[in-house]
This record gives sequence, structure tokens and C-alpha cells, in this order.
Amino acid sequence: MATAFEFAPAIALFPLAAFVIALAFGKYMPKKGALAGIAATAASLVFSLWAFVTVAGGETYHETLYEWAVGDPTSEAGVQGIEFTFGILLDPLSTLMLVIVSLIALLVHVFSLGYMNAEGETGLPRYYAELGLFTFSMLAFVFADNLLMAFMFFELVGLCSYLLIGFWFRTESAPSAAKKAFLVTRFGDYFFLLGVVAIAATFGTLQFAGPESFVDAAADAIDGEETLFGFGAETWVTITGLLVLGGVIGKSAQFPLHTWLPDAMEGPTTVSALIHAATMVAAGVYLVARMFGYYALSPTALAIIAFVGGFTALFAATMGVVKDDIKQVLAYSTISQYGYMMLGLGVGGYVAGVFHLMNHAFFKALLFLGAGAVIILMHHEQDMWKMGGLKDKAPVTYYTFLAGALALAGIIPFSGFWSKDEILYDAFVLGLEDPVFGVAYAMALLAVFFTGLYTFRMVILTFHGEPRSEAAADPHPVGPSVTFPLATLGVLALVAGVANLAPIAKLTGMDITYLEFWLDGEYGVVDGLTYTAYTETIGYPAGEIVSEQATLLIAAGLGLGLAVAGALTAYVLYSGPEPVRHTEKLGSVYGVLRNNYYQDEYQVWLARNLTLPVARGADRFDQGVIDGVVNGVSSVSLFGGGGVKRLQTGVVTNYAALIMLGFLALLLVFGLHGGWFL
Amino acid sequence: MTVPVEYYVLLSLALFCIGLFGVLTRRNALMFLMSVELMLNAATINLIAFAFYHGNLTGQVFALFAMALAAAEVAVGLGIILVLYRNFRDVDVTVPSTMRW
Amino acid sequence: MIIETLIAVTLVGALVTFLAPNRIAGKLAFAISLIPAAVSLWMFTAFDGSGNALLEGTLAFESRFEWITLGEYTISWFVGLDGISLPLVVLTTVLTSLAIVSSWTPIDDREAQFYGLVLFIEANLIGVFVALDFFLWFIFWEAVLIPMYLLIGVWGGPRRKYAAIKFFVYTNVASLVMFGAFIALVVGLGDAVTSFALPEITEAMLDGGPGEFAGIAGTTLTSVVFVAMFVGFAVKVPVVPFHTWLPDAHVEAPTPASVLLAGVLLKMGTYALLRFNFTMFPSDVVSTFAIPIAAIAVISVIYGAMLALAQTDLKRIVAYSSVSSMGYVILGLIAYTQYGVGGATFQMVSHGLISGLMFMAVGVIYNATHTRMVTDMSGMADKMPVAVGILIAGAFGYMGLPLMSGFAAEYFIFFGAFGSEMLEYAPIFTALAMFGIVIVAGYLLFAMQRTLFGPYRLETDYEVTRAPFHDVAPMFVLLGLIIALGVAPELIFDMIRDAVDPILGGEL
Amino acid sequence: MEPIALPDWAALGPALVLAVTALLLFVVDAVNPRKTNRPLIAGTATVGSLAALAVAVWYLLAGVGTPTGEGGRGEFHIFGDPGQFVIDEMALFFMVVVAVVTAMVAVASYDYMHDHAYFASYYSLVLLAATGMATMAAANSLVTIFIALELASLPSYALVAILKDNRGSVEGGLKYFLVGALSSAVMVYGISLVYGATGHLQLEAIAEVIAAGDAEPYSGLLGLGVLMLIGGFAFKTASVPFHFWAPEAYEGAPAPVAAFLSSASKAAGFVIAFRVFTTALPIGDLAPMGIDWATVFVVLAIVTMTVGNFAAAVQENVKRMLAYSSIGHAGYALIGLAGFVGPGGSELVMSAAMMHLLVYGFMNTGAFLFVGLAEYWGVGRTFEDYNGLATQAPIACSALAVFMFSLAGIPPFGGFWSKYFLFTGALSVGSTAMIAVAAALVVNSALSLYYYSRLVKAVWIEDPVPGREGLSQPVGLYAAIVFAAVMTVAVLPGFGPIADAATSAATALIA
Repeated sequence: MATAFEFAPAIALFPLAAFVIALAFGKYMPKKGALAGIAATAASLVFSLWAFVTVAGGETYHETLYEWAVGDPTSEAGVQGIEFTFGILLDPLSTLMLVIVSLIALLVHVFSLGYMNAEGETGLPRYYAELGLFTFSMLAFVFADNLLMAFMFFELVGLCSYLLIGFWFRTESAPSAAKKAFLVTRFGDYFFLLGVVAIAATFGTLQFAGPESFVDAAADAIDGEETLFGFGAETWVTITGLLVLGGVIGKSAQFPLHTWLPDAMEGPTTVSALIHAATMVAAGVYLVARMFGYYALSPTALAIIAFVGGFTALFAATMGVVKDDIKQVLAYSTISQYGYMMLGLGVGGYVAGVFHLMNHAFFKALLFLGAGAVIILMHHEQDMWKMGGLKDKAPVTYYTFLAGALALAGIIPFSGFWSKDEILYDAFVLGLEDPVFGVAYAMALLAVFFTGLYTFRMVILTFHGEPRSEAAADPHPVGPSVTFPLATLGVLALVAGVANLAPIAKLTGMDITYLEFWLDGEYGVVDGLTYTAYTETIGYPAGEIVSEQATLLIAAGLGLGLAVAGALTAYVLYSGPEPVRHTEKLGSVYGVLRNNYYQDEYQVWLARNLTLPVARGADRFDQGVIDGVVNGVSSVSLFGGGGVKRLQTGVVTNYAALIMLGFLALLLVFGLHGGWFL
Repeated sequence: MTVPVEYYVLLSLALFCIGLFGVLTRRNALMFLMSVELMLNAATINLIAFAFYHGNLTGQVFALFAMALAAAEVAVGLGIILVLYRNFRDVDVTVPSTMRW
Repeated sequence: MIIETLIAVTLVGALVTFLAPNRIAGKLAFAISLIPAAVSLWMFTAFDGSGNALLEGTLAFESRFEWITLGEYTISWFVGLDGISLPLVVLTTVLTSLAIVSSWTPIDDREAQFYGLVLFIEANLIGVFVALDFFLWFIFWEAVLIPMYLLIGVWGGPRRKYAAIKFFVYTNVASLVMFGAFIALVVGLGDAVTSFALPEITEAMLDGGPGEFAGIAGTTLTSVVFVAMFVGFAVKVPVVPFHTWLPDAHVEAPTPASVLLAGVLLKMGTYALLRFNFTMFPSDVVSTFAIPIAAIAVISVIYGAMLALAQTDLKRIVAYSSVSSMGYVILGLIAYTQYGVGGATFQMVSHGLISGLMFMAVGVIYNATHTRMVTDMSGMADKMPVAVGILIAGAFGYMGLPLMSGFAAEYFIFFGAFGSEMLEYAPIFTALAMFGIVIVAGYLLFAMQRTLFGPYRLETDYEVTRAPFHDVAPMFVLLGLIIALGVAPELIFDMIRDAVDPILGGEL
Repeated sequence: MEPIALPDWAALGPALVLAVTALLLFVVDAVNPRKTNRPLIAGTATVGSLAALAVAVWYLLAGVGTPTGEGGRGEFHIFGDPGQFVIDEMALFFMVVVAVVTAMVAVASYDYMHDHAYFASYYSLVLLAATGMATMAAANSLVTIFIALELASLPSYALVAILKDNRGSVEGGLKYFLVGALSSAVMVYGISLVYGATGHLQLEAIAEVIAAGDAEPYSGLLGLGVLMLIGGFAFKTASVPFHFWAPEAYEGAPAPVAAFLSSASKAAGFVIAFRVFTTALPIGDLAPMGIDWATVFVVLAIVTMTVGNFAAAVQENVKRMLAYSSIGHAGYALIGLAGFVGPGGSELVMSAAMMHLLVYGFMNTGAFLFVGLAEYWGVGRTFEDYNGLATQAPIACSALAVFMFSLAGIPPFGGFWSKYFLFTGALSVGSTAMIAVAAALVVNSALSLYYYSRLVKAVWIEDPVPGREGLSQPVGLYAAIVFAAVMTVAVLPGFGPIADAATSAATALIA
């Protein structure tokens, strides 16, 4: 009887096949390759679910399948004999993620039928091929069993997002945004790769799990108080962990490498859904979760993760408040939400972080697809100020979008509430003990308010009030390929929170924190990759106010209250048939927010006004000095030749004289030297 | 009475230098040629004197050869000077200087 | 005798093509070039060597007989393959075949001579990699200059004469310096060597090294020769600051010449560095120069990339990025680890394929638009989707995209360098060099954005059309090889490692 | 098979064959002075020089010069033992060079001198000069050396000036003659001084006197004499400072004559230098007396190659460029004598010089003959005039490229071996002075690459001169050029015998 695990590679290979088919034959296929993609992602989903069920049945899978490059251990001492392999690690975390990714990918494919095909786009085979490659890369990244494989597919994910963001390459802005996305994440990946190299060179292994893993090796090194590359083991773990984190910050769009994400809205909205919910951006946070055991060894690294996460959450949320483009708002919300996840992981809330990752995948995909539907409705208009009143004309879109918005804002009982609350709770109890985490928590908490504000600002401006343009008054209809994914995700956004009702569990004592059990190895388990193991390694103290339940209620109340406050503020400010912008109230702050704290400006300045002039200077130096020396040598030689040939005056008497002079010179030198005249 | 060999050498050296001086100063091709002949003759004096000094005849034989060759050289030289005159209407050796540098 | 056949067939083919009518020369040359390609691929499958050619390894297809006696020394025809040279031979033959196809479109004048020279250069390139006698090797090494000089000079761009002579003289001077240094070394070795066979010289070098030469003590001589040979090869590679001939040569060279220049000719330098400086000299000599060499490597990487960033000519961009890529090779070599040196060798092959692909793609665009200036072009993807697609793939290969060979090579090098025991501050050097992967992404993405994307707005008095099949087909082959090596580096890394290991062992 | 026993004088066979051919040409011309049978004359000259070549090669193969102990026939001495002439491997080696060059020049001149009035005289002079050069190779006494040298020089003067209505030819001839006369005067004076110091003119005898220390009191005399002898050789080989005639003589002379002089005459000059300095004036005996001629040659080698190459690099006239390059190559070959500066390896470097002179005989002759072809076509003399010739005459231009790259020492051509063997030999001597020579070689070699490739650039790369008429294909010139090119290529793989011959010649000479 074949088991699900034997087919594990197929989970990723189906979309790869779809990529090849769509690229080669998409032109000739009905729907231009969409069907291949849908079939492939559906198959991936089926196999993912099968694997998920198998893991639920208590089995896990960790196998090296392919030796990519093999060192020769016989001739090389130490880590140079390392083998670089491809393998599959199917544990609770990765199977969960596989399901999420393949599900979202499937829905995006289906939605694309309505969004891309129906709109008569050109280049559809390319589009579907790239989607397939994107899905393939992400799935392979998810089930990678070692850091190098993870890095490789991490990079491929970056490539695919480049290609898809730049899908409309005939415009000026899309290629620019694509370039920016790749370049900024590449900058992060530079650190990631350095981290991979450093970890490999230090521990001689890159495995995530098992006794041969670098996590165990690092733990041993710390226990043994070894010195690695001139640093104490823990310091070195921190350094390497932070290097890898560079890649995470780039991909998950954390401050300061978040600037690419809003620009990435230049891609088709479906692509945005995929990038934000399940692939590109999720990859970063997933990686932290994947190698959480390693970060658990370094409190410093975790603190930095938490702090960056908290700061990004607030930072991005404030910018989201002033955006007019519906996709821009969603983009900043993504940055902000991933900040939460980082915070959750940083404070040791492994379950909370993964939980939010899952929920976010559903509701953010929903929101983006919803936004896509809105854009279809609006005949490709994205400015919210030109919308309004769509609520009645597109009820499915509206209600599903609303579900997503409620989840995003974290309103009970939508899924977002449960996961965000858990993150905030974890941060809160830690923040009570440690002021660094306290600050991170405070920022994240404040961000909750802004989240509610921008979310409902978006909902109200888009769907409520009166139509503010002709397009809004007469929307384009949407088909079932649009509404089906929306409905699916809408349901998920509502109910996904059930997976881990931690507050209720804590209050009532019921064993209903399924996700925690799942991640803690109640079902299938790979040694060391459990929540409990991580928590033990970190050993964070948990503060409380009065009692655990009270603390829980305080935290939840603060979060929910602020979210509702934000939503209400939005309602107050923007409801009504003719909402006003309220920008003047913000004064100069508006400019700062509107310009995204000038983050783009300084990064562009770095590229354009610093790097480029330096490069031009180097070029001038190269042409002038280095090449100048080369050409100078040749000029001097020829000039010398010009001098030498002047000896040849053409007058034979001169020759006789010169011959005699030369002869005399020889005579004098050698005669004197040899003593002939004595 | 025997003249010491050093005197012959000095004589030949003087002759050689005179010839050389002529080579360097005379612009007439014929004078140039004659100066070279003087230098050759300086060598001939040497050869004969040394032959006498060493008491073998090789030097004297070589002197004969040298004279014969000098004659041949003059023959070729005069021929060249002839065509020189035909082409340049002059026997000044500094005139033909079309080729230089 | 198979290697002799390989070279002889190519040489005869060169002559035949040279004398053939222009009309059929291109097809004829391609047909002929398939023979060495097939033979070398067969050799690849039938390879039975092991170890390093210079370090008592078992050679594949060895052949040796005496040729010339020069005083106490004999010069032999001595050829053979090991795991380092075989991949480079295959690279040469395959790339030449593809380069020939890629020149069908752009070369429309004196074709017979052109293709004859291309085949001639191929024969010599093969020779460089198979020769194991110093003089024999040096003949091939130098003979490459003539065809390349003419290819650039006759079929090149507007400043071709300057570029050709610069290439010619500059690299020849370097060869002379290297030659002189090597001969001094051989003379210094005294009675220990009686031939110019590289294995014998290597053995003598590792077995005590040279004695006094012209009043210079043996150890000093070793160091001086090491430096002189490094400089000699550095010009060929090229590394900063000896690189200025390269951009000129590349920019002016016709596409196929650029392909071969970047694809194989640059590898001659790194191959020679590996064979001579890093194999022949004992590790303690190498380690003396570890820091300066690593510094040169890092400077080449970063400075080369910065220069590429400042260019507006597509070919110039790729040319400078070659300087940058070759810096990685140097870094890998000086790492003196299995992955470092092996990765450097892998990078030679990989960069050969990728830069070849890039030059072909740029050439195809140039054929259609007659410009290579980034500033002149826009939206080429609209007009030539396939060629542009491959160019993009190649560019990402250049950036070290995983599952393409460039990543494997760079990763091996970085990994090998990071943990190098020979090189002090290895992690810092590695980190600095690695930053090149960011800059390379920067300039390639900028260039691509400007030229390939955006609205099409090139004004020509003719219709810019899609590239013909025979223009893009070679690029597909290259792309396939790049991906194959990226997915399965063991295809060649296995034999490379086998040949590299004895070097690092130090002792015989 | 035992060859027919020949008398001893027959050992000088190659030179005799050339001499007989020269006389035969006079006879042919005298039979019917009114009418010139050009094919017959040119054919006779060619056959004669080829016969000389055949004899020389035959002798070499038969083991003449190879010590009897090694199964050879040993050296042959004529007019005494040790005699006035010696036929050893070096002599035969250089006779081969002279004969080959003569043959090529004879073939090429058939077309080049086609319209010349003194066709037979021309050929006679060429063969007489060749006789002189071949005799130089065997001369073993200062007397015979001087006679042979004059026998080579006197016809050469006439040959240079043979275009009597051409101002350049006459001017070149005049300069050549005047400088030559001066040089031979200097040389004879040098000979007289050496004779004075040692009392002998026969080379071995001189060496004996010096070895016995009998010349010790006359070291000043001897030193001056040696220096003057060097002057004489320097003239013949076109070395600094006696090189001033060369650019003009080569430029003005008919191209085949220039080829002849720059290849064969230079080689002949070197052979007497090699013989005199190794046989008569061993450095081991002379250096303690303060007569360090090897160092003189070190200086001369460096200066000569530098002057030649630097001046060549800035020429506009192709023939003049080749003339200067010829001076540069004289500098290279001088390394063969500079190598005696010690401490070891002089055989190697001297044999390398011999090899270089042989290969140079092909490539340089070929290059000058190409210039002759260009003059025959009347395309002009400067680099610009040569522009784009390859489109009209690809074969000849391919040959030219072969010559140029070979002269530059780029493989796969013969010049590669000899140049790099010189380099190798220079370093194998293992002295600081020779490292300086090697360094100069590097610099000059790089520079030479520039101007040689410049000519290749002109014919192959530049666009053709507009309005040039179609170019004819004179059989003789083409045959000679193609032969030279083929040989230049063929000696690369076939360098083994050449290297062996040169090595054993040098070893025998120095031993």
C-alpha cells in the first residue's frame, strides 16, 4: 500500500509540470494553460491533504532524496566533507503549510479564470506558467528538510514574484516594481546566503531536523562552550541566525526592507493574493518557524525578531491609513500582519505565530481576491475614492470581503481575532517581565487600532455610501470563478479560528487548542520540532496580572477594544454618502505617512545618488587611471621609438661618426673595466 | 738596425686615425673611399710588422690578400659612385639622404 | 590517440572551412564542429581517469611521446585528461558548435575565413586543456591569440582595431612574463627535472623546490615565480587591475567571438592558475600570498560589478560582470578547500555557459536593433519574446539563481571560502565578495528593465522581427545545460572533486 | 651503403657548388650576350642552390661533423689540420640556411627582376655572395674569414645598387658600401691586432697561444683587436652600432636582395662570430685577462634589440619596418653569444640562436619576398598602401600573416620555438646579466607584436584601397612565398631534427 509520503515530491512536481505545459503548449490550450494549473494545484492539494491526514495519523517523514553535491569526507577533515542534499521533511508544520499553500494556489488559479481570462489579457500562457512555477517553488520550499534547499526555493520564489509582478511589462511601472521587489529581497537574501554558508561551515550540516541537524549541533556547541570562528558559540548562533533573518526581513517585508511590497501591487491582483497570502511573503515567516529551534537558542535573536515585528506592525499600519488605492491599503496591512507574526515568534509564541500565518493566509487571500473582484467590478479602477455603494450591487463580494476585513481587524469571532489575540497575549505576558518585549507589545497593540481604522476605512469607502464614479454606478458583473473562491475563503476566514481557541481553552479548561496539539506533536512528530521543545529551550518567564485568566482577559480586552475603536473611528470619519478625506487634520504628519516615512526616498537615494555616482566614479577611474596606464605604456613606447628612429639621420657621414662613437663608448667601458690601457 | 715593433704599431694607429678622420670629415665619396683605404693600409702595416715580429709569414700573406681585396672593394666602390653620380649629379655622400628615420 | 584525433579533426576542419566557399562555410563549420563535440561528449562518458593530472593521477586518454630535445630537457607531445580538464574540453567543443550557429545571422562577410578561424581557435582551446607538457601547453595557449585577434579585428565593431591589438599585446606580454618566470623556476629546479612535463615539474616542486638561480635563493625564487606567474595569468583571467583589455575586446568582438572569449578564453587563465600556481606550488607558498590574492579577488568582484553598474552598453555590462565572476574563481582557488577549488572549477564551466548565453542573447537583440545601448532600447520583450525570455533566464543565471549552474558554483565557492583554513579572515573576505550577488542583480535588473520592458519605442527604418530559429536554438541548448548543471552539479562536480582533492592533500 | 669516397676538399661541397653555379651563369650569359634566356638563368641558379642545399643536407645526414666516436665521420679540415677551413655541423647547418635562402631568392627574383637588363649578372652576383656566405660558415682562420666575408660583401654592395636608375637603390648601395668599407677596415685592423698579440691567424692556434698565457702581455692589444673584430661581425649582422646601413640598404635594395641580405648574410655573419669567439677566443681564458667579450655581447644584444624594435614600431614604410625588425632579430640572435657570460648553459642558448637564424631564414625571407610581391604589383610602400590586400590576394596575405606572427614568435609557427628557446636559453644561463637580457626580450617582443600585427591588420582588417587594379599572381614570387610559409609552419612540428642539429653543432663547437 502506497503511503502519502511516497508521493510527497509530487506535491511540488505537479505545479512544475503545469509550468512546463503552460509554457510550451499554453498557447494552444483552451483557457491558455489555466486548466493545467488548476488541475495541478488541485492534485497538489489532494496530496497535501493526504500527507496532512497521514501526519495526523501519527507518522512523519524525513528523507534525503537527492544528493545535490557531495563532499568527499575521506580527504577532507571537518565540515568540508559536507553533503548538500535535497530532502523532504513532512512534519505537522510543513504539512499544514502545504495544505494552505496548495489551497490558496488552487483558489487563485480558479479566480484567475475570471480575473485574467475573462478580461482578454495577452500573455496568459506565461501567466499560468509563472503561477505554476511560483506554486512549485513555494511548495518545495515548504517541505525542504534543510536550509540550503530552503534557500534555493526561497530564491526561486523571489524570481517568480519578479516575473509575476512584472507581468504587465509593457508599462513603465510594473517592471520597475518587479525589479525593486527582487532587488530589495535580494539584499535580504545576501544575508540569508551568508548565514547558510556560515551555518554549513560551522556545523557541517544544514538539516532542520534529526540528530544531524545544525540546531542540535548548535545546542551542543553552546553547551560545550565552544569557540566558533572566534566567537562564543551563542554569539555565533546569534550572528548566523540574524544573517538568515536578513532573508526573512526581505521576503516578509519587514522594516527596513518592506519598501518593495507596496510597489508590488503593480502585478495582477491575483498575483498579489498569492504573494501576500501564501507564498513570497509567507516564506519569510515560515522560515523562522521552520528553524525556530535555532532561534530558540539565541535570546538576542528572538528579541530582535520580536522588536522588528512589533515595530513593523505599527509602522506599516500607520501608513495604511492614508492610502487611496485599495490594493495599497491591503499591501500595508500585509506588512503589518507579518509584523505580528514576527512578534509572535519573537516572543516564543510559536503556535501563535503559525496560527496567525494560517489565518492571515486565508483572510488576506480573501481580501485580495475580493479586491480583485472589486477591480473587475470597477473596470480596473483601484482608487477607493472613486468607488462606493458596491454593497448592493455585488453582495457576494461585499459579504466575503467584509468577513475578511473583520478577520483582519481582529474582531471576535473571526479567525484573525484568535490568532492576533494569542500573539498579543504571548507578547503581553513576556512584556510584563522584560521591558524590551514590553515596548514591542505596546507598538503591536497600538497597531491594532490602526488596523481597525484602515480596514474599515477601506470597506466603507469601497462598498458603502453612494457610487462616486460611473464605473461604480454600473459595475461589471463577476462570474462564478470569482465568487467561488471568495465564498470558500470567506467561510475559512470566519471559522479558521476554531483551530486554536486558546483563550477559551484557558478560561474553560477544554482541550480545544488543536493547532497547539498539532504543532506540539500530539499527532505525528519529528523529534525536537515541537512547541514544548522550543519553549523549554527558550525558557522565557511568563508574567501575569492577578491570575492567568485575568491576564488573558485583560490582553484580549485591550486588543479587541482597540480594534473596535479603530473600526468605529473609521465609521465616524468615512460613513455617509459623501465621505471626506480628513487629511488636513493630520497636518504635516499626512505628508510623512503619505510618503511612507520617506523610506523609499532614502533607498532610492542610496541606489541613485550614492551607488550610481560611486559606480560612475569607478568607471572614470578605470578608464582614466587603470586603462590610462595601459595606453600610456604603449604611447611612451611609441614615443621612445620615435626618438630612436631619429638616430637614423640619412646622412652617411653621421653614421660613420655614430659608429665610431658607439665603438669608442664600448672601448672606454670595457677597456677601463678590463684594464687594457695599463 | 731593427725598428721596434711598437713604432710600427704607432704608425699604423696614426694612419688608421688619419683615415678615420677623413671618413668623418670628407663629403666627397672618392675622398671617403680613399680614407677607408688608408685605414686598410694601416692594418696592412700592422700585419707586416707583426709578421716580422713573430717571425712567421702568415701576416704577410694576409697583407697581400688584404691589398687584393682592397682593390676589389675600390672597383665595386667606384661603380657605385658612378651610378651615384648618374642619379644625384653629385658625389657628395651627404646628398643622398632621401631615406631616413 | 583519441585526443590527437580530436585536435587533428578540428584543425583539418578549420583548413577545409577556410578554403570553402563563403556560401556554405557556416553550415560546413557547424557540421565539422559536431565531430569534436560528439567525440568530447563520448570522452565524457568514457572517462576513466582519477586523481589530478599533475599529481600522479591516472590520466584518461593519455598519450605521450618525445618531440624535441633541448639541451638537458625533453619536450614531449604529452596530453591527457583529468577531472578538471575534461569538463572544460566539453565546454569548449559544445560552446564552439553553438557559437558557430549563433554567427549564421550576424556574419555576412568573408564567412569561410571567419568559421575557419573559429574552428582553429577551438582546436587550440582544446589543446590548452589537454596539454600536459609545458611547451605544448604554451603553444596552444599562445596560438589562441592569432584567431582571436583576427576575429575581433576583422569582424568587430567600430573600434575593433584598437581592441584587437590591445588584447593581442596585453595578453601576450603577460604570457611572456609568465613564461620567463616558469623557465627560471625550471632552471632553478636543476637536475631534478629533465623534461617540461608538468607532472614531473610538479613532483620536483613539491619535493624540495628549486635551488639557487642567478644568485637568488631557492625560496625567494619560488615566491618571485609564484607572483610573476600569478600576474601573468591574472591578465588572462582577467582580474583587477589587469582587466582593461577585456571590455574593449568584448564590446568590439562579434557575437561568436565574445561567446568564445568570455566562455572559454577567460577560463584559460583560471585553469592555468589552478594548474600552475595552486597545484605546482606547495601550500605553504600559496598561503604566503593568501591575503593579497583574496583581496584581489574581492576587489575584482566588487569593483567589476561597480563598473558594470556604470555602463550603458549591454556587452560592456556583461564584460565587466565577467571580471566580477572571475573574481569568485580566484576566491575559490585561494580558499584552498575542496569546495573552494572545486567550486572555482565548476564556476569556470558555469560561467562559460552563462556568459556565452548572455552574449548570444545580446547579439540576437543587436542583430535586430543594431544597437546595444541600454539608453536606446525599450520594450524589446514585445518584439522578440523568445530571445528576451532566454536573456532573462540567462541574466538570472548570472545572478546566481538556484537550480542554475551559477548558483551551484557560487555557493560552492562561498562555502569553501568561508571555512578556509589557509585564508585568514576568510569569513570577512567571503562576506565582502558575496555582496557581488546583490550588485550583479542591481545592474542586470536595471539593464533589463530599461531595455526589455516598458513600452516599445525603438525607431528603426525596418521592422524589428522575431529572431530566427537558428539564433535562439543554441541559447536553448545552453539554457538546458545551465539548468542541468544547476540541478545536478554532480554531473561534473564529482570528477572535479576527484581531481581537486590531491591538490589539497599537498603530499604526493 | 658506403658512399663513394670523396676527397677532403669535397667537404666544402656546398660552397663549391654555389661557386660553380655562379661561374656557370657567367658562361650561360657569355654564350649569347645579346639574348637573355631568363628561365634558363633563373633555373640554373635555383638548381645550383638547391644542389648546394642537397649536398649540405646529405653531408649532415651522412654524419659529417658528428664525432667519429658517435658513429659520425668527424670534422673535415682543409689546408692543414686544424685547417683554414673546417666542415663541422655548424658549417653545414649554416650552409643549409644560406642555400635555402638563396634558392628562394633565386625563384622569386625570376619575376621580380624580370625586366632588368642585367639579369644574368644579377644571378651571378647572388650566387657569388652565397658562395661567400657558405664559405664563411666553414672558414676557420681569420684570413679565410676575411676573404669569405669580402666575397660575400662585395657582390652584396653591387646587388643593393643594382637598380641603377632607382635613387633609393643607389643610395642604399652607397650607404651599405661606405659603412661596409669602414667596417671591414676596422675588422682588418682588429685582425692585425689579434695577430700581433698572438702571432697566429688560424683559430685553434690563436686559442692555444691564449691558453698558454703567451698573449698575457698584450692584453690591451688583444682587447682592442677583439673589440674591432666584434665591430666587423656587428656590421655583417646589422647589430648596433654598426647597423646604420641596414634600414637604408634594405629599403633601397630590390626586395629579394633585401631578403637575401637580411636572412643569409646575417646568418653568415653570426656563424663566423660563433666560430671565432668559441674557437679562437674562449671566454674562460680571456675573461681573466679583462677581455670580457660576453658582457660586450650582453650590452650589444640588449641595445640592438631595443633599437631595432623601437624604431620598427614607428615606421610607416613596410620594408623599412622589416629592416628594423631585422636589426631587432640580430639582437635576439646575439643572445647566443651573450650567453657565454656564464655560469652555464651557453650551449643551449647558442644552439637556440642557430635555430633562430634557420627559422628566420624562412620567415624573414618570406616577409621580404612579400614586399617584393607588393612592389611587383606596384601597390605602394606604406602600411596604408597595403590596406585590404587580403581581399584580392588571400593566399599571399595568409602567408604574410604566417610570417608576421612567426616573426613575433606566436605559435603555431616556427618562430615560436626559436624565440622561446632563446628565452629559455637566456634564463638557463642563470646569471643576472642574462635576466636583464630576458627582460629586454620581453619588452621588445611585446613591442614587436604591435608592429607585426599592424601589418596583418593592414592587409587583413583594413578596408581595401579603392580603385586598386586586379593583382596578378607571378609564379616565381608566389612559389617562393608559399614555400617559405609552408616551411615556417612545418618546422613547428618538425623542429626536432633542427633542434638536434643545432644542439650538437653548438656542443661540438664549444667542447
